[in-house]
Amino acid sequence: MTTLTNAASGAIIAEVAAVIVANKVHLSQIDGLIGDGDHGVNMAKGFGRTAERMQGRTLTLSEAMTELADVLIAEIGGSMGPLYGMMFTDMADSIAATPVIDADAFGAMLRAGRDGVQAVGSAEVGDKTMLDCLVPAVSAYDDALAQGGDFAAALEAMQAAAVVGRDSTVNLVARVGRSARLGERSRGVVDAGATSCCLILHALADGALRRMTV
Amino acid sequence: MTTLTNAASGAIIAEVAAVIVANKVHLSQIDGLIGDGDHGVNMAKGFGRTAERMQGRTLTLSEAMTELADVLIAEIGGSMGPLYGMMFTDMADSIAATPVIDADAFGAMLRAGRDGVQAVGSAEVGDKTMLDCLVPAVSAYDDALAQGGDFAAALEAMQAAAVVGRDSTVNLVARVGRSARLGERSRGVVDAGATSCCLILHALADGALRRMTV
Amino acid sequence: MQRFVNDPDDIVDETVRGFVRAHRDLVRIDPANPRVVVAVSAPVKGKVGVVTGGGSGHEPAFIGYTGRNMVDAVAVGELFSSPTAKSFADAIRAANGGAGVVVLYGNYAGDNMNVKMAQKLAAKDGIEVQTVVANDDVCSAPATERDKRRGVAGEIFMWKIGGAKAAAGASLAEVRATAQRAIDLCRSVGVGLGPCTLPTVGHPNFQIEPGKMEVGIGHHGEPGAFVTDLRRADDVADQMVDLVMDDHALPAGTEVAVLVSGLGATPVNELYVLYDRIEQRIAARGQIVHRAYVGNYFTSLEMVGATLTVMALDDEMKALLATDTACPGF
Amino acid sequence: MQRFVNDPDDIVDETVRGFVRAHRDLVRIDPANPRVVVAVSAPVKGKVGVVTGGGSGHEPAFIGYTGRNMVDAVAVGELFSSPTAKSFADAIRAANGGAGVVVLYGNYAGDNMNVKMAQKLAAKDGIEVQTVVANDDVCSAPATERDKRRGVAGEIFMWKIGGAKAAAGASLAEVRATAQRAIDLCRSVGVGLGPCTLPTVGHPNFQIEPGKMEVGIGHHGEPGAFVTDLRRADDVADQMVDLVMDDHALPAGTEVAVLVSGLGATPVNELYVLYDRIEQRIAARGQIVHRAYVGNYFTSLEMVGATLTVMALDDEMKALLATDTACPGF
Ligand SMILES: Nc1ncnc2c1ncn2[C@@H]1O[C@H](COP(=O)(O)OP(=O)(O)O)[C@@H](O)[C@H]1O
Ligand SMILES: Nc1ncnc2c1ncn2[C@@H]1O[C@H](COP(=O)(O)OP(=O)(O)O)[C@@H](O)[C@H]1O
Ligand SMILES: [Mg+2]
Ligand SMILES: [Mg+2]
Ligand SMILES: [Mg+2]
Ligand SMILES: [Mg+2]
Repeated sequence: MTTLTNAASGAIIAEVAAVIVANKVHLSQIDGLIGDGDHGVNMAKGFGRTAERMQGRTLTLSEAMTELADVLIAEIGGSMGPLYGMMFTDMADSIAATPVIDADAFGAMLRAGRDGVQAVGSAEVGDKTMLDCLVPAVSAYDDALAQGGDFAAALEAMQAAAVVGRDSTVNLVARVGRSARLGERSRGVVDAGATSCCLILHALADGALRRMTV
Repeated sequence: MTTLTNAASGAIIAEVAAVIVANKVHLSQIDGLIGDGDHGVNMAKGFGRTAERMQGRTLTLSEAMTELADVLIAEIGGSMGPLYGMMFTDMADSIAATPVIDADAFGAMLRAGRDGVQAVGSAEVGDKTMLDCLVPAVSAYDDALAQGGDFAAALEAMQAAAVVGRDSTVNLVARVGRSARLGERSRGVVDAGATSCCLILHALADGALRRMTV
Repeated sequence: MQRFVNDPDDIVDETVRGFVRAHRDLVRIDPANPRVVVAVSAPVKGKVGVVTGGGSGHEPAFIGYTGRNMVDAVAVGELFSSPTAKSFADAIRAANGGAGVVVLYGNYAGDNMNVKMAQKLAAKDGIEVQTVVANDDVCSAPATERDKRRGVAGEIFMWKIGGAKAAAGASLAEVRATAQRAIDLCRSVGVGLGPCTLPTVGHPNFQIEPGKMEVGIGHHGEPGAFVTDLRRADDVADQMVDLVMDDHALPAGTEVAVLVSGLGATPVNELYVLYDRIEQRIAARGQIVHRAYVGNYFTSLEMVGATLTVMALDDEMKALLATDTACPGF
Repeated sequence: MQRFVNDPDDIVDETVRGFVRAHRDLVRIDPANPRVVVAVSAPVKGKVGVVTGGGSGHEPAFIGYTGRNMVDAVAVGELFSSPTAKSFADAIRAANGGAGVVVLYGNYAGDNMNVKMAQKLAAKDGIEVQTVVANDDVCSAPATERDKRRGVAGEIFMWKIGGAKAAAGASLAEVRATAQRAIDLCRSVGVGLGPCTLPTVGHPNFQIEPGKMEVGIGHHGEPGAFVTDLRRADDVADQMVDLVMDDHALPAGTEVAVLVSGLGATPVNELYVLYDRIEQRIAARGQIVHRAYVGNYFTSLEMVGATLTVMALDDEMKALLATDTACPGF
């Protein structure tokens, strides 16, 4: 059975952080169209700081996620702090006691993260938020497994669905968050949080795919 | 001897006021070039109110001047209140006990007004103020009399000198008042106070000339 | 940008530092967290702690209302952005005198989330936390959905009343209930005439055309009820009073406290011009102004505009409002 | 113009009316003159009356400093224009408790003339009047011509000290001497980043190019010492401190009171950013901040910018500064 070693996978979070930092300007630009233009700054600050603090240390995947969540919750604030903070807290908690992460454990972790975001943010699919990426991506992962796919196939299904989910926000009208002020005028532009969420899910899956052992 | 009856000359002040009110926009425009653009407004308010309050009443020249001075001092404030206020107070006081005003009494009245402005404002000829009109105009009146001219000739000499004095401010740099802030940049424009002073002296002389009896 | 700023990323830290330097007789920085401002008097043993927090750029709110018989500790966020859950939690700890802590904050998504999380963190330390969410901004949602309304300058009355009630030795439940009643008695409206710019962003966060005004605007430029022609100050004042008082629907003869705050760049004399008419309009509608506050109490950087808050009073509220307080914001 | 205004000609009357409505616990309008604001406590029999006055548009100055143990009566002028001699005289009469009246005002041509005339009018009523002319603005003339310098926000300290001294029962000569000493101990500087517009005029009264600042600007846009590039807030703060403290030349260890006022449209948080550095710079130069005031204390309509005032203290000044006062401006 294909699995991921928790102890050997902490660096995945450093890779996720590197992707976010590399997309700082891009994310802020998107947020600038219908938000306040700081999403890249907020995200890069939280993820970048975590990467710095992880340097030279060997962390498990769950430890690294906790580290990231702590920075988000303690140092970022706004909406991103609690939303991604709870996502990574709940993902970390879900695998904290799991040295070897199989496809089911990984799926449980994803569902925990999704539920964490929904619990703290009370938004729904269709509100033009990161949930429009996260929810279908997690479902696609589950569906792939249910349909007999393996761990890798499920991760790839998740990545594909994340892109579709992110792009689905273009035609939505924002109902929560800062862009909601624009009403109809928020249509036609991709959501910043959905974009960062898609980047995170991709990097997470890529990191897992690279580290899988049979 | 040519004289002016104090009792019959109060309406001169109404005529002076009418000239000021008619030049409200003009005076403010001039003040707007190197000042704060309110000279016409300030002047029209004070002179116009006086004219309204004089309506239907018969005042002596000294009473009318006191009325004007009181409005300026009590209701206008700024710099114009005290400057023209003291000018007309001191002019009124100088002729208050003079039922029949001859050329000498009129000259004494003019000098009292000039001294009043200088006492309260402490400005000098050359500072680019109303004094650049008032001081040479009063001197021209005195000189004309000293050189044997009659009352009418002296008034006309005053009018001519007032114009020259007003125009002399064009090439001056403001050293007092609001325009002083501009330093060299205040050169090239006529002074608003000198312009209103010239209008006042002209209307005063015209009113006197029309009312003279031999 | 014609601003006094160093690195725009440092503006909040420098503001807090300068604030605590200037008002060290009343406030200090939490040694555990540079984004928490604490009253020098706090914590008071046996007293219910009073906490608030919110994004920066609204000075003197929120930090300015820290002090004696007022708010005990304030969590400070980035400009127009909620403080972290940790800062709210640290503020709760700093305010905790052993009798529980009430968090009196405004209804914004980020604040709701961060306070919720802070509450959990504080619970781990055994601190009982209750909350009141201010929602006094009448134009931000219809009266039927009051829980969706934003919190604005009415929060100042909520803090003053809550702070006074706590100082009087009331229990956590009592302080919560009284602060809740205070904000329930408040209605506010904002009118925007010009936008503001986040120094980190560099361009205005919205636009208002010359000659127009946005009625019902929020403290971060959230859209108002409508954009219309900017009319005479008396008409604007009437409209503000009517929006607030129609929603309030108070019995004739009710005494009220009124707070008119500039949004940042409106000259103080214009606030008095508005107030002159506001009081007359309130009187014409049958209510009586018991006490008024006019000034820059809750701003939005250099936004041009003003807010009106009307709080209905009864004897208890009047007494609590009269409680002697000391804080930099008043 | 994005303003709350009715007829621009009425703005001053409406401001005064709104002000007195809002603060009727502290102030009233002189029944003899709608352009005179009087403390409800005034006149106090046997106490020296304290009067000030000046143009409008600087709110909360001048009217906001009327109150208990502060200024007894204020003469109110048009926007940026001196009050009438009659208003100064009526303010003197309203403040007169039989022990003489001190007029504490700023060094402007119009005010000098109108106060001089008011003094004569009051003398006719048998009221002894003495005056102190504030001249704390260091950039408005060289130190050798201090009598030519304008009066700016240092006036607030002059009023507070003069008001406290009078409240303590001092004689007219003593109050005058103490207020004179207070302003002699003050030095101020203003930095302008953007102009303001008189509503009656309709266009800005001067221009400051983006990216530039006018160091030494006056309260009506009077020209500064120089126009230069707008630099980082810390550099601006250092420059303001140095201009003020070089002129001051105080011995090391001198305690000072500091007042940082916004000019109208500068957000409050920027004032704290400036203050954060100002206090450090003052300390680095060897003086000690005893007390600080940061906020919109003396504005110029919606001018963008700030002023710094530093007052040297001794034991008497510290005690007078600590005197309990009640006025809308603090
Ligand atoms: N309640 C919510 N639930 C989930 N995501 C949300 C919620 N509110 C906002 N978001 C996401 O947050 C993103 C904006 O993040 P960011 O710009 O960092 O914060 P802010 O809006 O405070 O400036 C939005 O694009 C949206 O995807
Ligand atoms: N000290 C002074 N002595 C004589 N005239 C003066 C003095 N100061 C100013 N003025 C005159 O006042 C005029 C401006 O008047 P006005 O615009 O009504 O007042 P303000 O400058 O207060 O707006 C100037 O043009 C100048 O002639
Ligand atoms: Mg933001
Ligand atoms: Mg954003
Ligand atoms: Mg003027
Ligand atoms: Mg003028």
